[in-house]
Amino acid sequence: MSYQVKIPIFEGPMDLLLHLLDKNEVDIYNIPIALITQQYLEYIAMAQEVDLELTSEFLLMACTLLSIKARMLLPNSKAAPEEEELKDPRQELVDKLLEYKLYKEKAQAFKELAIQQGKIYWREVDEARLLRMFPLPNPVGEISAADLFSVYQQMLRKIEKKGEFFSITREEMTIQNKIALISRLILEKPNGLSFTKLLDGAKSKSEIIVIFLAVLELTRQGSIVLVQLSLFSDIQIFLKAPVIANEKGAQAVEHSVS
Amino acid sequence: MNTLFPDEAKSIVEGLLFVSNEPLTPKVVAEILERNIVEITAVLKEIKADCERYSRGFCLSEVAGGYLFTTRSEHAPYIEKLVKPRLNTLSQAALETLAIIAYRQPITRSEIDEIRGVQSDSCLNTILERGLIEEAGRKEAPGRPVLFATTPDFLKYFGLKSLADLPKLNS
Amino acid sequence: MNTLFPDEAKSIVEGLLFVSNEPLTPKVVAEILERNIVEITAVLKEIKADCERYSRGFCLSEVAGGYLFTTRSEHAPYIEKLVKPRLNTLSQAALETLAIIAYRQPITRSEIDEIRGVQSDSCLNTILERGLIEEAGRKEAPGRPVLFATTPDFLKYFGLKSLADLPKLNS
Repeated sequence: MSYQVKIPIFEGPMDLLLHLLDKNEVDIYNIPIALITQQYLEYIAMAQEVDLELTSEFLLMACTLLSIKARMLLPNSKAAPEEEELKDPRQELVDKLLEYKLYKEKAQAFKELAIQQGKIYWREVDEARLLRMFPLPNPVGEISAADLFSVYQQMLRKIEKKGEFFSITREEMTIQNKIALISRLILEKPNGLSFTKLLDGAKSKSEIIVIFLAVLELTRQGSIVLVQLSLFSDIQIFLKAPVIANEKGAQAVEHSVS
Repeated sequence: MNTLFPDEAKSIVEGLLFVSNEPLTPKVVAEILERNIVEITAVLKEIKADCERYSRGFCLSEVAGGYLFTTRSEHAPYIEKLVKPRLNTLSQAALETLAIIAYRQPITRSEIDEIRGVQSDSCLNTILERGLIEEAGRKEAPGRPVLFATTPDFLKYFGLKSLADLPKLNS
Repeated sequence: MNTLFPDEAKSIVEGLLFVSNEPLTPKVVAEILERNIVEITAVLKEIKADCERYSRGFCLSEVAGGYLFTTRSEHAPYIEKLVKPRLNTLSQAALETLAIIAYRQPITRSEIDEIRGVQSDSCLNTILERGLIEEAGRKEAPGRPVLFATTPDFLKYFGLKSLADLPKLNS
């Protein structure tokens, strides 16, 4: 499917939030949380509509915004004015946004420096000519075959590490991939897949949220049923209808990650 | 060697700068000429002034703690007809990551992620591979995470004399 | 471009000579500046005279029909002190490139780049110039890329009888 809709791409949730604050010309110290949350969620919905899968951090921030909004709605009747200010549920977010904004601006300053410096060239020293002027008995000096070997080993290790990193971000951290994973596991467990066990494998808070959202999405699609036999007992997941795994979504992610 | 005339010293220093593609520190030059650093620094300043006075085709830039002959930015359109233009291909994300490291070094990956609100692994790899940052020991914290710091090439890339020369943070 | 003042033209030509490692012909310079060869030759002669008049650290030599900035032979003892330590070792990047070639030979440039994650052109030049590697035919693949392998001198410098003597993985 080729959507021609162009939506802006953001570096992350902080970048998106700063854009929204800027667009609405609002004071960062007094964020209209309801408005910003609404626009934030609209962006996410729009991104999903054009198959632009967002990283889990965007969803984590959506949860944070909703939670701040909820806390803002609670009446804080007894709090004294000074405490009230201390207890502003937005404070932590504001601090983080201010810090991020600072470095984002510095990144811009660096970009300008790099452009300036990019117009400056230095001599590439002609090593061959120097070697002809000052011939050496051994141009590798003190370097031994053992050094060569250890450098080679280090490189092989680095490549392995990089491989691990890609497998984590590419395969595990998107809702579409979690849907695919759950639908595979559920076929293996016709008698019910334990929700707790499903979360056990998660390596980070973000991953738990992505799994959770994947389960919600499958429920919404009517593909699975959640059953809890008694209060506080484990939730079991059962297959209800064939899972509609959106392959396109999964592919879009690979592009956005790399 | 202690009988060098001032002009002779200047000529030799120019020759040394000419065969160096990394910034030369006054200390290294002083050792080679067997003179003291104060004298050598004066000679370097004079060469720098000469380049301006005679509007030479190159200037002496103070970068990454040393001195380096470089072309003039206003000549870039001509120079680029002769040499392959350098590309400034750092992404916004890589620049953000680099800015955080520059001002907060040494810093761990998770501290960077915390500030940016997203994972920075691939940006970190990019700038590590370009030699703009390097590992700088480990933090005395659970898991002993790797600390990152900027390199002299970082200063050269952005044309900075030293870290004290970074654009000021007005927080 | 035809409104360049004489001093400006001189400065630009100096800049071009400065970044060039090959002799520059008046023709090439004339094309870059969009001026005629006679004018440019006069500018080159003037730069050459300047180098002598101000006893600069380098001079403009006429070689192979072109002009090239070169160091002064009387400065050789000082230049040697600066460059010997540099020539007598390999940078980390060059060492990495050499290690890959030693263990994976024969190998193409793009295969090396793939392993290192960065372009290796300048490292390849360094170790080629030092006689540590050489071209070893072409790979039967699209574009028929050049293959690189280590030289007999490589074995000599590292004190190895044959490639089989290289330290092995899991040994």
